Amino acid sequence: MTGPAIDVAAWSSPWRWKSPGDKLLLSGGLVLAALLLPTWPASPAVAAVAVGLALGPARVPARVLARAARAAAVFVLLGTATIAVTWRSDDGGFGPTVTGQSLAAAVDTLAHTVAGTAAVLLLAATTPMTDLLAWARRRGVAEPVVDVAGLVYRMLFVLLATLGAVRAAQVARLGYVDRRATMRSAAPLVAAVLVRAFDRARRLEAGLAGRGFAGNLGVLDDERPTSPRFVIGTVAGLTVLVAGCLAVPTSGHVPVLPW
Amino acid sequence: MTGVLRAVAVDFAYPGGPPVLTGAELEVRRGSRLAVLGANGSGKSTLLRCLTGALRPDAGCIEVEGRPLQYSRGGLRRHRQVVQLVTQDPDDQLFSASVRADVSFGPVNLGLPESDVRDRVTEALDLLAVGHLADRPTHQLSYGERKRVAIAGAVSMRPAVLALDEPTAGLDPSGVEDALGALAGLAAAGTTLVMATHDVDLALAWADEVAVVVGGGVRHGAPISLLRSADLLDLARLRRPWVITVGDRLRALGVLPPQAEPRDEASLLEMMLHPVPVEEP
Amino acid sequence: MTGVLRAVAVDFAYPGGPPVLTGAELEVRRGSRLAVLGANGSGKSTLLRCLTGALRPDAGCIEVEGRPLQYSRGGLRRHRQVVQLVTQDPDDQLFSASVRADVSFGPVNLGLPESDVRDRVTEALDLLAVGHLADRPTHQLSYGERKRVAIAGAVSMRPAVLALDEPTAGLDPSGVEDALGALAGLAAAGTTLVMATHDVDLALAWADEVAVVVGGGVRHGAPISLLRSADLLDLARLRRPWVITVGDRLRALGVLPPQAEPRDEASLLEMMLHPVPVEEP
Amino acid sequence: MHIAEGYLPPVQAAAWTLAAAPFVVHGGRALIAEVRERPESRLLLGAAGAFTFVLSAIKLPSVTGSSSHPTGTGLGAVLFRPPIMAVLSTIVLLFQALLLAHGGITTLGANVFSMGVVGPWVGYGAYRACRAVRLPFAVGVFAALALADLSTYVTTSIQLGLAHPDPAAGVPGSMAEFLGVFALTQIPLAIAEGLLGVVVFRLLGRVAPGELRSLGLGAAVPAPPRQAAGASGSGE
Repeated sequence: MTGPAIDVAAWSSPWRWKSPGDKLLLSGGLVLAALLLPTWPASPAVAAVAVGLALGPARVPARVLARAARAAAVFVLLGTATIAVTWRSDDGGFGPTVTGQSLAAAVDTLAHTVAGTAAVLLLAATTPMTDLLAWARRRGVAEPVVDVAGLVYRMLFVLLATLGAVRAAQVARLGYVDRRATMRSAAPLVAAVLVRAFDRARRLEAGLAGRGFAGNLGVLDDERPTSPRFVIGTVAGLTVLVAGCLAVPTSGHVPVLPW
Repeated sequence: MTGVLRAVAVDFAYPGGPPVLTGAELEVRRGSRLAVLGANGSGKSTLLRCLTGALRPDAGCIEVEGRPLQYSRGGLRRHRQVVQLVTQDPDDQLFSASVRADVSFGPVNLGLPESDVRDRVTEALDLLAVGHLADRPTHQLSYGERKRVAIAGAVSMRPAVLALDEPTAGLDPSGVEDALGALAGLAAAGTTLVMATHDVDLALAWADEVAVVVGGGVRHGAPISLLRSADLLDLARLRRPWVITVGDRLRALGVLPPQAEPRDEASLLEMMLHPVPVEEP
Repeated sequence: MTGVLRAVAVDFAYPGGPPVLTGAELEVRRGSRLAVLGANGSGKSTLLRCLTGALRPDAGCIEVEGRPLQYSRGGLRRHRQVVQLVTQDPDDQLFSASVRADVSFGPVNLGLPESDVRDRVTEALDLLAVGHLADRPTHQLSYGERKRVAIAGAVSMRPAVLALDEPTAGLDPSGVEDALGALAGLAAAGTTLVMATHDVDLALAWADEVAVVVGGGVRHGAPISLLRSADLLDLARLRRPWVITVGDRLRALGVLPPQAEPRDEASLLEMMLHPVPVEEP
Repeated sequence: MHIAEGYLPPVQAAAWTLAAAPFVVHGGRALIAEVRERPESRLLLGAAGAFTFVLSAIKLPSVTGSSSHPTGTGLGAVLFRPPIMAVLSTIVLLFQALLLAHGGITTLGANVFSMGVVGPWVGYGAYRACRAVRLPFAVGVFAALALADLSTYVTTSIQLGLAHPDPAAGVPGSMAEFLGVFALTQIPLAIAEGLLGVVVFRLLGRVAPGELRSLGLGAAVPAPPRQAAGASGSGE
């Protein structure tokens, strides 16, 4: 029951003790830079900075980044391919084809996506979800919403374990040998996990009642102090990045920007 | 030793179900280690949950320090500082993905200032020997570790009585040892312990009083006499501890002195070390 | 007795985790009752899941009747009729609304005609002595009943080998008795049984072979010799069965005959019944 | 299928966020009101959100032989109502973006709009419509799950088409392409999800009638012979 690789990395990250606000500033700044600056050279620059920081000082295992990239790949490849295909060829005929222009648009989008995803990963792989939720609570997000989000986070590991166990039991009894068996197995699997979710909620309610639960899930909140050095470094670095990207003339092809 | 907690003629049935407890009587003496024994479904967990105020008896009452438990918000709030229940499945109590945050839940609810909360969390984690887990996520802990963190969550309320439902279930031998070691530390710190279990060997070795839940009622007494009674154990669908059976035979054979009452393997072996020669009739 | 199932030099690690098994060797002989012992986290469940084909070793292989297990669809399909695993928590295996529907899940997936499915369900329920529960909804059963129905679900696949993960965990004494009785019935019907457990007393009493999982490898042998080795048990974080310790002492005292090897309380008492007089040196 | 980080141009990302915001805020109010009234409903809502997350890890077979994951937006809408689903989906999509690298932060609004707003509302609307004309419960469930699934993918395709107009055929051309790639292929999967829902509710009617009734779904529960409730056995 250890969970997704990104989550495991976050809990053991050397950056874990940095203020979530500081890390949000860095990741958010990179995400915005990738989104708002000219694709070339901003997207490759952001991707390089985010991956460099992740693999360097934040010591995120390369394996974790690779798995995350794999997870995002299906959508990205399918979506990018669709952009690359257009309805008219360069010689004026009508029909599905790939043109220089459509290919350029696809490459641009791919660059954006890689840069943005890397920037988000830098935050995700260094900051446990509980820290982000505590940060959100302090910043005024309504308490019940943060409480529910915290419970979702805790319980999804319990339910994932249940899901894995029930599915393994079904596989052992040939539950997924063919399409019909899969259909016969999927519905009981969903129902079993849902019933277990209800049951978990009921049992947790009883368990918490004994600990004085009266509606509030308040806990000790260890706010991590913000680091002036980290903030100054982040702001300076982002400034250099923005200035550099705006100063470098857009080279090579002129990207087609749809906005 | 005086009664800190008492069940007086308690009747209880779950809505729409058959009676579980009928006239159950139990006294928890301060400083004692009480094992509540019963087969699955006998009602021992129900009895524990009545004692902790989680369930309200249909008839009879729970007395705290001689006064009946008040089921008002304030009464229950006071009661939670007298007695805390640790459930069998730690996932029934651990609601936070952060160990430290989870253990702080009870003290925060008590409205204590932050520094006191912090002290209590540290104290509870140390008492359970899980201080090194404070910054680990709950979902990465082993079953035994989660079990001890759940106990720490109850201990941080500094209850006079700690009630535990099957605290050793699912643990391997070293896990059991760790859990019992932690409980011994709590007992030394003055906590009264109540343990519901169906492990008769554990009950004999650990408890200084035993209550057997059977037929909706409770038979309460000294471990060695209650756990010897074949009639009672049959009725309760429990076994007799092997130490008693083997000990009786060895006493008859003269390998154990006549007054020897071993309670576990270690004491059995020790008593055999110096066998008193059997006098010829 | 020939090996129906073998683990040959099996290495296994969960993705991103440390190695769990390194060069693990195990032979399951036809008709045997094998106890796989180990502390929590030792890798005994992982080994069982490798044997059942649920996990694929990183190196080494699983041999079935002398041929390496094929991880193709067809190979796994055949393998599931050779070996079935019963998990510790019955709720992980019971996912249909009624007992009968649940037990029929495997045979239906085998594509058997309806009358054969019906026969297998009846047979499995009867072998586990839960025929009277066939038309009950699974969620209304007691824990012990659910455990036996989960075993019936695996048995309805008519596996040559039935592997059980902690089949007695959470059961009270009479539940343990029922479960062991059901397993004895299966053994009598020719099923090879593999049980993962950390209960050394149970392993000694029940198994005719023992495999101790320790340090990623497996030590395989006769229960009485393996479970006597203090070094091995320390390394494996297990206890020595009390019957061995007490039996050794009683043999030294002359209360047990020199060749007596009691395996449980009953045999210990019986061997004492007719103590062989100790010869004077 | 969640839109990945960086895939939408900034103006559109902001626009979808603004479009989703009122629904999420409305859902948030509903959640807060629910929690004020019954504090313990936090736990049920947490479990519901975790269930929604876990649903995406279940594989469904499609009629064409490929397999995909149920969106779960219809199932959640019937069980917990669309306003609550808007909040729960936001939480779940945020977790999926951060824990699994599925989706993104600047695209969160667009993903919430398709999976947390359009899907649940279309599904719930279909369910209510079927119930209003007295179609059997199973038909309502089928329609809810199938249409919620399909409408989610149609919305995603429209979002993608708007973001990346075809150089030759413009927005209509790109929409047609994305609909072809993402929505058309989804039809068999939507049907599979609808069928799955029917079986799930039939099972729930037998296994968890009390829960369904407390969620206002008594219609799913066949009038059962009264059983002794105390014999349910978990724990004691």
